Order: sequence, then structure tokens, then C-alpha cells
Amino acid sequence: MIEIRFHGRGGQGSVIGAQLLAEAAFREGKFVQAFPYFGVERRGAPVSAFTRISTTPILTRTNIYTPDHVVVLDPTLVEFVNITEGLREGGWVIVNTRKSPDALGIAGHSNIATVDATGIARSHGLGSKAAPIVNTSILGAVARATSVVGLDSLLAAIREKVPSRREENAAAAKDAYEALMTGGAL
Amino acid sequence: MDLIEIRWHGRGGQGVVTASELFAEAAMQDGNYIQAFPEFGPERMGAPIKAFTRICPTPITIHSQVYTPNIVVVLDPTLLGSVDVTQGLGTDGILIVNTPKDAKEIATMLGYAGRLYTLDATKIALETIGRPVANTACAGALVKVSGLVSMDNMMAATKEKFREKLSEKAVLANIETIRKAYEEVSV
Amino acid sequence: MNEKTWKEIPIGGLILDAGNAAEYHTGDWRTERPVHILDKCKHCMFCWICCPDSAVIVKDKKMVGIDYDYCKGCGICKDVCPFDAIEMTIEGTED
Amino acid sequence: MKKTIPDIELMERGHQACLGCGAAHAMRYLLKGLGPKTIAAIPACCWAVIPGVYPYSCMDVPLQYVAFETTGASISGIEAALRAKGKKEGTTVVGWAGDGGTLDIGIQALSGAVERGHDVKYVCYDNEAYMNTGIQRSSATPFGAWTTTTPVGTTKAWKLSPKKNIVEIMVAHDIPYACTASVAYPEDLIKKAQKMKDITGPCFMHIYAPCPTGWKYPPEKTIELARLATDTCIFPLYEVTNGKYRITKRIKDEKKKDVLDYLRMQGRFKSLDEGAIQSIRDHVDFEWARLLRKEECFGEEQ
Amino acid sequence: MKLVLSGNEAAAYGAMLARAEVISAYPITPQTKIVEKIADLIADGRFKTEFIKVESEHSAMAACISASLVGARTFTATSSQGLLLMHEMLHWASGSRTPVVMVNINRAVAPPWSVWADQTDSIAQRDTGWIQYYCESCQEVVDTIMQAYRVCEDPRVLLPAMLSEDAFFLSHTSEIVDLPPQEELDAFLGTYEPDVRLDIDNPRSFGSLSMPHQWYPEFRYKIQEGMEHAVEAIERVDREYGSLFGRSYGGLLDLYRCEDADTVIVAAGSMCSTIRAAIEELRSEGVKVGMARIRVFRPFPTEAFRALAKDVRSLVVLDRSFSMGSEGAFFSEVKAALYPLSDRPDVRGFAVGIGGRDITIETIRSIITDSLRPDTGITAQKWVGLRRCEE
Amino acid sequence: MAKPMALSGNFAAAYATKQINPHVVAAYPITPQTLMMEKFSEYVANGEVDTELVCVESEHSAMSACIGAAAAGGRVITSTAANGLALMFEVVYIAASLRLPITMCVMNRALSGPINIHGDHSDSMGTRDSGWIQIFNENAQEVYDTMFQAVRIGEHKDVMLPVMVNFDGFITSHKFERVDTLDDAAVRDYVGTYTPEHSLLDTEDPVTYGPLDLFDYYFEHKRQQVDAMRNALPVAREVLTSYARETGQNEYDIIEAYHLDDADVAIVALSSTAGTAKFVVDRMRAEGKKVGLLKIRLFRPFPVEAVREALAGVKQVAVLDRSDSFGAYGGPVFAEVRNALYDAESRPGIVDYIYGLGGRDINAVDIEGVYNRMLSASGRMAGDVQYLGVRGD
Amino acid sequence: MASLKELTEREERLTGGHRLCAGCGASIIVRQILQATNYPVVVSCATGCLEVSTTIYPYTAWKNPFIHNAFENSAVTCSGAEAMFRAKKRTGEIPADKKVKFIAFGGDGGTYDIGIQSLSGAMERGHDMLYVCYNNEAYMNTGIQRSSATPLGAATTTSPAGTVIPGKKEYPKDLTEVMAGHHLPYVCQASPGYFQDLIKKVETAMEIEGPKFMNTLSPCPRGWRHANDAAIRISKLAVDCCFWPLYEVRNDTYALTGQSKLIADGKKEKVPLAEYLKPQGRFKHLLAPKNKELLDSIQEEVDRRWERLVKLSKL
Amino acid sequence: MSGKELRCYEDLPPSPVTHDSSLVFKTGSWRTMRPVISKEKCKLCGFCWKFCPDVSIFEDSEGYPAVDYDYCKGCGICANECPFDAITMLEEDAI
Repeated sequence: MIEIRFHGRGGQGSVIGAQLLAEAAFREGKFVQAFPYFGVERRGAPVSAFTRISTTPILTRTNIYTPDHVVVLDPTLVEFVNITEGLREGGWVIVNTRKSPDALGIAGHSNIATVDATGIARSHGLGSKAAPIVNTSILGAVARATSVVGLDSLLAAIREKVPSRREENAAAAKDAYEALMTGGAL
Repeated sequence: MDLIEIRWHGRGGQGVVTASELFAEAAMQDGNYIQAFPEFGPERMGAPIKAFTRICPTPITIHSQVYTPNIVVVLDPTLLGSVDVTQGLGTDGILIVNTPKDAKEIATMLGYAGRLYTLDATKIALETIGRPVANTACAGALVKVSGLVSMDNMMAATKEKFREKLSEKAVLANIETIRKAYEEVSV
Repeated sequence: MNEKTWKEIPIGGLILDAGNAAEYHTGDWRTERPVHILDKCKHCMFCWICCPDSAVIVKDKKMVGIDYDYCKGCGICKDVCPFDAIEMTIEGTED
Repeated sequence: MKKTIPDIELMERGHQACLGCGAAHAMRYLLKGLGPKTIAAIPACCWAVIPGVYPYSCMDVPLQYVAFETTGASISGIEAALRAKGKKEGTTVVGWAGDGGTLDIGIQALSGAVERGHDVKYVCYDNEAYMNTGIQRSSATPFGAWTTTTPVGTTKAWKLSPKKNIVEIMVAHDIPYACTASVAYPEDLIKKAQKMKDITGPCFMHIYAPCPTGWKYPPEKTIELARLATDTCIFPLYEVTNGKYRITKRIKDEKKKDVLDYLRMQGRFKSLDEGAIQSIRDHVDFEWARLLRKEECFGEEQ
Repeated sequence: MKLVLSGNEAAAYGAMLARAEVISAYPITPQTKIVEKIADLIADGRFKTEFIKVESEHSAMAACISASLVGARTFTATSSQGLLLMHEMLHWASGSRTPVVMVNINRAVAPPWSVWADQTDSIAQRDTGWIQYYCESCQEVVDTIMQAYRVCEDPRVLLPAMLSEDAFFLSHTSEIVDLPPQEELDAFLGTYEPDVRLDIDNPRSFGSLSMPHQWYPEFRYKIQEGMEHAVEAIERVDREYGSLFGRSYGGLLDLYRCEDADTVIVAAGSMCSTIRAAIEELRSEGVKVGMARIRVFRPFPTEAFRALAKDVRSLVVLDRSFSMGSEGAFFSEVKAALYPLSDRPDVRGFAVGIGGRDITIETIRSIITDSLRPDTGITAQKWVGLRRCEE
Repeated sequence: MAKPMALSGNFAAAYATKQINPHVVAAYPITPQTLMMEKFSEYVANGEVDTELVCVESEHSAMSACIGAAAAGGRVITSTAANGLALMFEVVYIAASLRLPITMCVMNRALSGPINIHGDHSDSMGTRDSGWIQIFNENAQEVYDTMFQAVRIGEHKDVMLPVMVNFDGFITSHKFERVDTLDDAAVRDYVGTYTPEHSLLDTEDPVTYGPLDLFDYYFEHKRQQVDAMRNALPVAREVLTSYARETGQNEYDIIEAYHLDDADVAIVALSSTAGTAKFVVDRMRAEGKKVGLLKIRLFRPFPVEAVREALAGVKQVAVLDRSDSFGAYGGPVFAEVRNALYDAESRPGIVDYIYGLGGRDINAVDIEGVYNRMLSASGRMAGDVQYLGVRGD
Repeated sequence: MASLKELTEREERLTGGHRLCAGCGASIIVRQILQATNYPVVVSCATGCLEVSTTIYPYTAWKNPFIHNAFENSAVTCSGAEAMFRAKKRTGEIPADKKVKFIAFGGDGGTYDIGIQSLSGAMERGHDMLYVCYNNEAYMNTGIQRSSATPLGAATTTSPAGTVIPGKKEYPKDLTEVMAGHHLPYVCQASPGYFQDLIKKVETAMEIEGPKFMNTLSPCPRGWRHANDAAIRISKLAVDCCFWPLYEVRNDTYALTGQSKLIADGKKEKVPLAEYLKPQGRFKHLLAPKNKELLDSIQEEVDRRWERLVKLSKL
Repeated sequence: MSGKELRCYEDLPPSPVTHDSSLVFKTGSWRTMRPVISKEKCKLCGFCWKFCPDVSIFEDSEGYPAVDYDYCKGCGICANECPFDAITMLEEDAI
């Protein structure tokens, strides 16, 4: 079973991101779960969401404490939130930033990947200039880095489930898939 | 004296419940334990209703309704045709009816063989209070017939009960009613 | 958070320390940062009365700056300023 | 015998209302106006008892007893279900509640129902206190009245706050039709009921229904007292159709009776002093003048 | 058709598949997605229903009761404070014998204010005459809504039912849900056609006053009788549903690996999935443990518990709720049901997951370890996972 | 000292409330509670109390106003019944969780539907999980005395919880009985003044009531509440048993064991029915039958130990439940009693009789029948849950 | 009226560190009201964004006594505290000359819908308190469901703008008018955009004994889908187009105030409704050509209500 | 509306639905004062019929109003409202 944690801010689409990832895995015949950490924080506040993917039925319904991978939708969160908390050894940290993985200064045993999801989202007109919606973009990067889902099933899930601008979202995911920057490991 | 149970019949608005309470309160002055309660229903003004009094020298613990009263008091003569006033009343019981008619006639009409007393309580009330409210007169008759409470205690209880609700004149009129009924009831 | 046990907290869910939300800094929500330009400021207090986060600092009836511990970067202060004395910049160094 | 109101009786004899109950009149007239294709909902109030105990009922129209505070919501449910079932056409859904169930505990459900625009009629029969539980004050109790929870006593603590103006509150909800009616004017009441039946959308009727038990007057005076309430302008009869005011029982100044005549008939006002009576008089005059001005301002185009 | 749905969305789909004719609901966290999804389905023209957006939960239930009396199939959803606000109307619904089906998202009761999973809200309604289902998965939510309508509308039952899902652990968790074909569900469920209803052609009064010496106690007894019929109906409908659609849930009491178990965990709701995972671990270590999931709490599975109790050494009852001044309702009722047995198992009670405190495999393991300690006589309920000073 | 008065349960409660002289009373009329509020309104109108009377527009608002007032740091009393209690259900929980020692009389009445105005316990039993202390009273005298005890228990610093004073609608609420009353000064001394640690009116030291609690503290707050309930048991016992000593009134305890010492069979009952049962016990004891009665006064917190001890030697027990938990296995009292005895050394047979719903009268004959059935059963009685006095069974 | 600069010298009663959205109108309104009040205040608050985000255990943003009871009972909870205040003055526990003001806050859901009964009751009983509705025209706390304050045509999650139905179908309840129907000493409507007017109304209300009601329009960037910095701009536009007129009713006498009075007197231009709708995503569909007729009819209704109000102010 | 006699709970429908008319309640038993109509004085205005709260005035075969004493509770409104004093209230017991 693979467990993935998303970090974002209220309004950036982290919860839908977690759901889309589950949808994509579902299309590959996997068993899935997706759920938010539900707080009452408002737009702009740090939030998290989770996805579980498994080849066998998923029994447990607890929160996720030791994720296999971590996805960070907003670069400024790296400062405030302990994003690698509980991360399993060898897991991926995928961050939306223009910086290179090595410049992020994330210590420890994880693999770091970065992508300018904000730039990609803006280029496809997703969200507003002040608040671009980056969830679909970064999912492309997740697919590439972790291989938990294939790009095709991800794009299919996006085309079917995103509420609006479906093609633009799919294109953004594809761009991000291509543009992923990884650190030393990959 | 054992537990005594009394049932009162009247109509909504005629002071039936007040009579049941008044008599109980008089009995309490003698150091008795008492209960007084209405038949709990949603009936409106004018509808036939019942109330009950229990009197006992020792604490009363029973809380069920009254099924076999020792005494029944009927405040309104127009009820006799429509309500079974003697229900559960044994031949060793007492029945008091407010009516100008005499006891025999009522006994025949109801087919009741026990002790039966009548008085024209409405007339007494009209003379003393000026309104046809028969409740205190009937209570006065019960004092005499039952011998359960003394007249002094009945007077004291009446004063206490009506002190806040009625003018002094009206209280005295009620006391007069009780006294008159006490005297006039044909034993 | 300093997690207290059930024996240490006041009963009934009461909070006894009025205004202690000040210990909670919402400045980390900010993606855009208002910058106060003192030269242009006429201290009309419009920004102060319209700030949703009590984050405009006023001393002696003068607007002296923004409290970045709480400012969430909504931009209302800039919007209401008649004198262009507040500018919004993107948070973080990379831009 | 001359019959100025419809013959049909949808309220049976044998009901349990007090002698001279104004609310019984009100129901009788309303049903004459609405007719047999009516479904009613009644919350806790005298009228939850008046039809009789299980398994008997004096109502010849289908009736649901509902919880005290839910009349507005319950009729919404009935109306929605009728629509879902394709049976709404030609059926009138009416909520029937006392003043407590309308102005106090039920005002929220009422407000919600009319705001949602359900095709329901809501009728409040107003006897100005909680009569079912035994004369406790409600927000429809007028200033100056004795009730068991405003028992005057030595401190003269009669009801001190004014009566909530439910019709104006309903008018503020912008509903197609709101009106007042009185049991003393059955023809007017029935005409208004018929009008409501024909309007699609939420309608409200406020019926003045005297209560001999609670107001402390002899039962034969119910109609007389109700007539006086209108003649003194304490309870003016008017209707508001799509925001347009119309007074349906016009009281000419010279015919207007003094409020004192009205107050004196009832035991509940017996303790009032001259100052209180004058303030009631002033309030009634103010309200009446306002109503006339509203009719002038927002009346039918001449 | 398989979809990835959250528990809330599953409830909305359930209402649509059951063809609820009138829906009356009020938003409350964490139930809101249900009403939103229903509004979406209506706006898309997929769901034809009358949706009354009432102004309070109290009104939501009132409108459902009235609509049901007109003869409509009705649906609503709420949670926590909303359920508490409609408490009076819950009694009213069962007293009126209206088969309303409601989804309740189990959320903690305030204050302090909390929006996370806790079953106190629905447990507090245990006397109201509602059938109570506790669902474990989003799939079960859809299937149970279908089953619940069948059970509730059975003329021998005629009672309302509430389906509970744990806040967030189910309501906001998306997972795969298989939706059976509409035609087959229609055939399974039929339409709701009550004999008596609010009908202008047959005017009757519903719910009039009843005096003590008249019929009130008899009507109350008939509710209890309806509950007794519900025991059979729930089992039967669950079996039938299983044979048609391949999924059934053990009727009232869902047993998992109880065959040779020494210890059986009794629980309800989403934690049961985690318990299954914990049992797998413990079994692999040789600990003979099973689970009895309370799928239906009302009617209470008395007979099923007695049958189970014959062969086990101890029952470990987990309550995600608490009756102040007493103990968890599951704990109490299990003991009361087993009381007359001459050979009774040891029954241990634990309060867990109050206010949404997470229940992990470790939580379950620690409880089992605790309960395997030698019997210390009378056992009071223990609170698990509580921060405490040195006690 | 004690002056006998003829008072109904409602008037006894009103009179006691007058003597307590609370700061705020907020209530809404409902049968059969109204007479208490009407009587109390008279005291207010005559200036006999200092109380602010708030005549709200619904029961939900009645409890809400009480919460606002109690949070503002004073003594608060209210009363309701049946659907009124059901309507305020949500805020009943809030009052307990905010730890506000409000005293509320509940004139127990059946819940709708069909609508019914008479006495049964389904209203209060529905709130048994809410965190209120619940005391059930047999007669007007108990109602009177319990009002003062309730104030003392609820306001005890180790407790700080609201208290529900329950008595049977009509049967007790409307029945006039002899009540031995205390004089005003004695009541004043007994209840003392209430000075809570915090108050909403303290503008110098502001407090926030009722914040949002995330899962990092909610559990702990609930645990505090459980602890307060646990404390309430010894506190209630102490307050009840010392009452006679302090006031010269009757003796009280959290339970009342009546001829249980050598009883073979026993009935467990609450409220006025316990009185009728005493009447029957006396009669049957005179015939030499070993029958007994356990009256439970304190239902929340449930006195597990006391119940277990009281029933230790009994062979067969019949629980009388004046409410049903539909679909459950028996009524609430039954479940509690069985639960209390589950792990006991000697376990009597326990059966349940659901009776008196909607105020259906329970009389001496009914109760004697229950005793006789227990006496004539050889060994444990068959049939766990039965319905007493329902037509058709 | 105290000047803004004078107000800055008073202590802030709502601290930063609350967790409302960036650019939320509610906290602006609360701050403006509390700053305009120079008395000690006791606040009650209905469940809603304001309550949930300002008092998350163990933190509170309120520097005055604060109580949250439930969703539907902010007004009555406040009235209970006010009754206790009076009782304690009577018993002498609180000095007779002590002045404390009671303010109840509620959102539109907690005021127009589930709390209207508690509000109506408290006002009718005559408690000395001010009720303030911060009206953001939908259930924002639970995520933008329609309330009876939601304007016709607005898209919410339970009245989505779909292919068949263009948003909410009903006109909003006019709660200010409903409260005026209660014959209160003071009822008013205000907007945080015109803060001078709002502050003046608060100052007026604080000096009037008895029940007072204030309805304020509270922009919500998330629910109305407007830019984070637009709250003030939009709440001004609402007044300028006469969708949200500023007025007060004292003892049944109506008076337009501030900007609205200037518009009525012809001293300011009344702007078209569309100007107000444009910056808000929830109305986007209304501006599409196919909905022109609908837009016109909404404009008509706004005009009708405005003209009625102008008439009332001259009554 | 015709119901069989109810004896035990088995006879009841599940939902408390009425099935009989209130005509079984002969509320005439409540009456202490009896209205008596004088045909001589009656002008057939119909007021007594219109204003009767108990629906207890009917038209007799000659078209005159008559009282249904089975249900008339004796409130006296008919007598009070009659413009022609055609109705007198007599004491029931004296009849």
C-alpha cells in the first residue's frame, strides 16, 4: 500500500488533487482512498490531504502518519510546516517551486523533486494570477517521480473529474510531467 | 381512621378542583396527610370533569387514580343524566348531590342504595355570594356529612386559601356559604 | 502546541486568557505582502479601520506600518488607500 | 333563513372548544372559504385538542397534527410531496396555528416557508396568549393585558412590551398576499380565504379570535367584542396584495369608538390605570394613522 | 458502474438511486457535501425530486414527516447539533410511522465545539424509535440506503431509519463504490404506496391527542412491535440484496473471524475497517481474536449477541460515545442482553476515538493487550488515548 | 421550624424557587409545567423575589437564555416537560458541557406522537446521556426538598453541572399534598450564595465561553466532564444524607431501600410509582410475604454500587420502566440495573415491565400482580421484557 | 461622532491571529463596531465563520467577555446575560451605575434562518442589547450553501447556476424590514464600505435603551468569488446601486442616511446593478447575454424596493 | 369515516389516524343555559346560524332556525347577536 500526503493552502486544490490521484489509480484497477485533514482554517491557511493506493482492499481508516511520498503545493510552506514528518525512507518529496531540488535545503534521506507548477498553471490560465490553481499541474510531476500512476490514467481522470477547463488542466499535468526536476537520485 | 378517598364531579370552570383542594387543606389542619388532584384532561370550560381528595392520618404513598371512592360529591345537578356518578362507590359510601330535589328522588333516579344527601347549593351560593358557584357550599355540606374535619379548620383553610385571590368581602361570603350549607344539608 | 492534560485545563472549555489568539500568527498564510510607503501616507486611517486582521499598526494617531505576524495579505489596505501609500509585493524572495 | 356565507360545513359538531370560542368560529369560516379540497396542518394549540381525542375528529378535511414549532415546515413538506406526486393542482395546503405557534415558537418555520415561496396558506388565529396551556403571555399579548405570566400583582406588572405586528412582518417578507380578518366579519373573512385559495404562492391571514376564558368576559360576547376591536381600530381589517395596501373595513373618524369601551368589557384589562389606557389609546391612533398613510402611499392606483 | 465517491457523495447517490421524491435538508459540517451533491444532481437534470432547502434541521425533519404522510418517499441528512436540534421531531417521525430515511454523519456534540467523528449524536437518539444502521464503508452507505427503504416501508415495520457514517473517516473519504443498475434497484425497491395518507378524497386526521386510558400506550407498544418485525426484515432484506447484487453485511451483527475466537471486539462504524486490519495482524501472531460489528444498533441484536456469547471467552466493547454518569451505550446494552445467560463471557468496555481522536491499529492492539490481562473483578469502562498526568 | 402547607408538585417547586430567590428564571409554557411558572410569575409581580423573569418564545430559547444567564455568573432556574425538553435537546447538552449549574424541573410527560399530555419518563430518559445530574422524585415533599439539594449539588466546586429535578406530570405536578416547608431564612442559609470562579459579566477579566475545540482538546474536555459526573455521586450522597441534619427535614439518600433486607423479591421503580409500590409492600408484608422495593432517586450519575448492595440478597427483581427505548432490549432503568449487577457476586433474575406510557394509571392491583408473579415463579422468571397494562397483551 | 484618529486611541478588542479568510468582511465589521463603542461590552456570537475562526481552543481573538452557545440562539443567549446583569444590579452584586453593553453577532444563516425566532423573541421582550447581523448572503462556514439572505440569481453550492436554473430562484428576505415590523426603538442597515455611517449608527445605538438591530453587508471573497482586496470596494458598490441602502428606523420613523440619502436627494449618481454584480463570480452567469431578461427583472426589483424605501422615509 | 370498534392494540393502525367523526361527542351535555328560539320574533336574518361556534343551528322544515341540542353548549352568542331578541337563554335545570 502506498500512502501520499499533500501539503497546500486553503483554496489551492490540495483536496481535489488527492482525489484526482485516487481516481487515476482507480482507473488502473487499484483500490483507493482519498481524504482531507479537515480543519477549519480558511483560504490561505496551511492544509493537508491524503491518498492511499493499494492492490488489495484497503482496511484501515486512520489518518496517515508515515507517508510514502509527500507533495507540496506551495513553496512558502517549506518554511512553516514540517513537510517530511514521518516520511518513509526513500520516499519522494515533490515541491512546487522554481528552485532546484538541491536549493530547497530539505534535510534527510528523501528524494527531492521540484516543478514550477505555478508557472505552468498560469501559462494555462488556471485560477487567477494571485491564486493559481496548481493541483493538476503538480500531479503530472507526482506521476513522473513516483510512478504510482501512469500519465495516461492521470490525464483520463483529470479530463473526467475536473469541474472546469478540463483540457487546460490535462495539458498542465502533461507539461509538469515533462518539466520535472529531480535531485541527485533519479 | 384509614385512608379516605373522595371524588368530586362538576364542570370545567365551576371550581371543582378548588373544592377538592380546600377540603384537603382543612383536613391537613388536623395533622392529616392529604392529596388533592384533578382528573387530568384537556377538557374545556363547561365540559364534565372530576377531582379527587385523599385523606389519611399517616403519610400517603399511593399515587394511582381513585377507583373506589368512599365519598362522591356532585356539584352540578345537570350531570346526573350524563355521568355515572356512583361508579365504584360501594353501598357503605356516601353520596352528596347539589340539587333542589330531595334525596329519595335522586336515589331512585340513580338506583343508589347507600347514604345519600342533597342540598340546594346553587341557591345558597346565589344568596350568599351572589353567583351560582356551588363548590364551597358542597364542601360545607361534606364537612357535616363526613365528620372528617372540624368546622373551625374548614373556616381557617378557607380564609387561607382565598386570601390572595378574593376580596375580603368575597372570602366572608364563602365562609357564610359553608356555614349555611353545613346547617342546611339534610342528614 | 504545548499539550495540556485534562486535569490542567479550565472546565467547560473556557478560555481565560482574553485575546491570546495574538500568540497564533497568521502571517504565514500570506502570499502577497503590503508595503507601507511612509512618504505618501497622510494617516487618514482608512487602512486601519478596514483591515480585517487588526494588522495595521498605529502609534500616536499615525500609521506606522503593517504587523506581518498577522497580516494575511488580502490587500484591502492598498485598495482603500486614497494616496497609493501601500503597495503589494509577492511574498518570498524568488520573485 | 338568509345565508350570507356559504352553506358548506367542514367543521363537524361535537368539537371540544370552550363555550363561545372565537377560534371555533374562525375555523368554521376559513373552511367555508377554502372548501373541501384542503389539507390542513395544526400544531400544539387549543385546536390540537378541539377536534377531539383519538380516534375521533371534527374535521372533514385531511389534517396532520404537527409539532408546536413546525407548522411552516410541515406545510412545506405537504406541498412539496403533493408536487412530487403530481397532485398539487387544485389542492390548498393550509397551516393553522395560534398566536404562540405563529408569533413565537413557529415564527422561524413560517418565515422560512414563505421565503422559499411554497404555495401554502398560513392562518394564525390570534387569541393573544397561550390559551391551551392556560393563559400565559405570548408576543401577541397586547400591552396592558393580564396573563398568568404577567399577573399584574402589586407591582402592576401587566404585559409591558407591545404586540408583535405579524402582518407587517409578513408584508416585509414580500409575499403575494397578507391580510387581517375577524370572526365578527365572516363575509369579509371568507372572501379573503377564497382570494388566498386562488393565489399561487404563500399567503398569510391573521384572524382575530376572542377567548372568553382567557380574556375574562362572558362567552356570549365573543362576536360583539370582536366587532368592537375593529370599530376602535385596535384590530383594523386590511389586506396587502403584492405590496398594495387596502383597508377592507373602513372606520370613519366619527364612527370610531373609544378603546375604553373595548378594554372595559374584559377582565384582563381591569387593573389598568388612566395613564396606561391613554398610552394604549395613543398607540392605537398612531398605528391607525400609519395604516391610512400606507394605504395612501402604497395603495391601489386610483 | 464503479465510481470513486466520498461517503457524502455516496449518500447523495443513494438517495437518487432510491428515487427519493422529497428531500428536505439543512447544511451542517460535515454533511454539507450531501446536500451540495444532491443540488448538483438536480441541476444536471439527473435527479428528479422536490428539494426543500429549509431554514433549520428541526424544519427539515418536520417537512419530511409531512411529505411522507402525503405518500412520498423522503430523504434527509444531518449531523451532530443538527440531529440534536431535530430530536423532538425524531420522536414525531416514529410516532407518525413515517419511513423517512436519514443519513447522519456522526460528529461530536458541542461544547466544546468539534466537527470530528463521534457517535454521541446518534446514540443519544436511541430511544426515539428509529432504526439505526452504522456504516463502515462508502459502498455500504449506498447499499444500506436501498436496504433501509425496503425495511422501513415494510408495512409490518413502518419506521424511520438513520444511517450513520463517521465524520471525515467516512464522510470525506473517497473510495471505490459500485452502483448497481437503476432498473434492478427499481425492481428491488418498488414504489412507496402507503394505505392511508393525507388525501383530500379521504379526509383523516393524523396524530391526534390520545389520553392515558385511551390509546397512547397501545400506539407506543406498536412502535416496539414494529421494531421487533424490523429484526427479521433487516436480516431478510440484507440476504436478498446479497443474492441480487453480491453484497450483504451480516444483517444486524456483522461477524468477522469469530468462528474460533476467544476474544471478540464489538464496535461500530469506520473504525471496524481498522479493526479488521488489526485482527489480521493479531491472528498472524496467534491471538484468536474476532470482531462483531454492530451494523444495526436499533433494533438491538440481542439474539445475535447471545448466540455469539456461547463460544467466546471475552467481549471487548468499543464505544465512540459516552453516556455521562453511566458508560458507553454499547457496553451497557451488551451486558444487559447477556445478563440472563448462565455462562457469560467477560465483558470489557473502552471509550475510544471521542471527538475524532484517531483510532489506529496500535490503538486496537493496546486494547486487546489490556483486555487479555487476568480478570480483576468488576470492570469499569476505560478511556483510551487520553492525555493524562501520572495516574 | 417546618410549616405544613398543601402544595402541588408544581407549587412546591415554585415555592422552593421563590425561597431560593434565583437571579434569572427563563421558561416557556408547556402542560403540565405551566402552573409552576404561573405561580412563580405571581411572586415576581408581587415583588417577593429579585428574579429577572424572561418569558422566552420557545423552550430552545429558554435553555439558551439560561445558559447566557448562568455564564453571566448567577443562579438560574427553569422548568419544562416532554416536547419542550425534546426541543431544547441540543442546548441541554451545551449547558452540561459548559459546566453551568442550572437547576431545571422536568414534569415528566410522554413525548408525541400521538400527542399526549400525561406522565411518563420518556422525556427525561432521552436526555440521560446529556451530562445532567438527574434526580427523580416521588411526591411534592421530595420535589420541594430536592430543589435546594439540587442547587447545592450542582454548584459544588467538584461538580459544576446542571441538575434535573424530575417528577411525574399531573400525578405529582398537579396533586396537592402536604408539604413540610422551611422558613425563608433557613433556605437562605442552606443554599448560600453562588460565586462562580468566572463570569461573562466580568469585563475586567474577560472570558471566552464555548470556543471551537479541535481533536487535540475535545477528548480531554469530555474526560473532565466524566470526572465531574463521578464526583457528583459522592457529593450528591453527602448533600442528600446531611440534609436532614442541616434542616430538620426528612432523611434522603440517592436510593431508598424499602423492606429490602430480607426480601426474596423486589421491584425497582422511580418517582410516584415507588410510592404506590410502598403501599403494596406494606399490605403484602402484613400478609407475611417477603417483598421489597428499591426506589432510585439519583439516576444520573447512576448509583451502581448502591444498587448492587441493595439488591444483593434478592432472588428475583422486577424493574418498572415508565419509558421504552424502542428496539432496545428493555427500558433504560432495566438496562442500567442489569448492567450494574452484571459482575455482581450474586445475581438475581431481573425482568422488565414497561408500564404507564402516556400516563396510563398504575395502581396497587397492577403492582401486587407483579409481586405475585415473582413470588409464584419457581426459579428465574421467563420472559425478559413485558408490557404491563397494555390492552391486548 | 468620534474621528477615526480618535478611535485609534482605543484598545483593539479583536486581536490579530484569528483564522478568518484573508480579506473577510465579517472581521472588518466587528472591528468597526467594537472600535466605535467606548463602553465595556459582552459579546455573544452564533456558530458561523466568525465564531469558529476567532475562538479555536485554546485561543481567542476577543479581548472582551465572549460566549458562543449554538447556531440558532445568539440573540437569546445574549438576552440571558443581559437579564443576569439586571438581576445582579437589583441585588447589588453589580453597582447600579455600571454600564455594560450587550452585543450579539450572527451571520445571515444564524439570523435570517435558523436564528430568526430567537432574534424575534429577544427583540420583542425588550432586552437592552444590540443585535448585529453580518450578512454574507449564504452559509459560508459550511461552504456556500444558499440561505434566505442569498440574492436572486446568486450561485451557491445548493443553488448552483446550472444549464436549466440560473442560481437562486427567490428574492432575499428583507430582514431589516422584518425587524422594523417589530416596532423596535432602533433598526438600521449599514455597510463597512461606508464606515463613517456605520460608526455613527453604532454610536447612536449605544445611547438608546432597549432592543436594537443592525444589518450589515459582509463581503466574502471565497463565497462571492471576488478578489481578496475587494471587500470595501464591493460593499460600497452595493450601496451605490441601491441594492443595499443605508437607512435607519427610529421608533417606526424611516430615514435614509449617508450615501443613500445623497442618492435619494439627487446629489449622487445611482449606479446600475450590473456594476455591483461584475466583480463577483457568483453572479457571472447573470451578465451573459442569454440572461439579460433576468438581470433586468432583478434591476426592477432593486428599484422597486428602493423606491418603496424612499417613500417610507417620507411617510 | 367508519371504523370498527377498537378493543386492543392489534386493532389499531400503525399510525394514529382517526377514523371516526366527532359527532360521537354529544357536547350538549356541557350546557347549563339553553337557547330557545321564538318563531314569532324571528325575521330569518340568519345571524344565529352564521355566528354559532358549535355549528348547532340548523334550518327546520319551515325554514326557521332551530337548535341542535345534542351539540349546543349554551354559550349564548346566538341570543347576544340576534338583532330581534328572538332567542332567550333559559336555565337548563329549570326546564
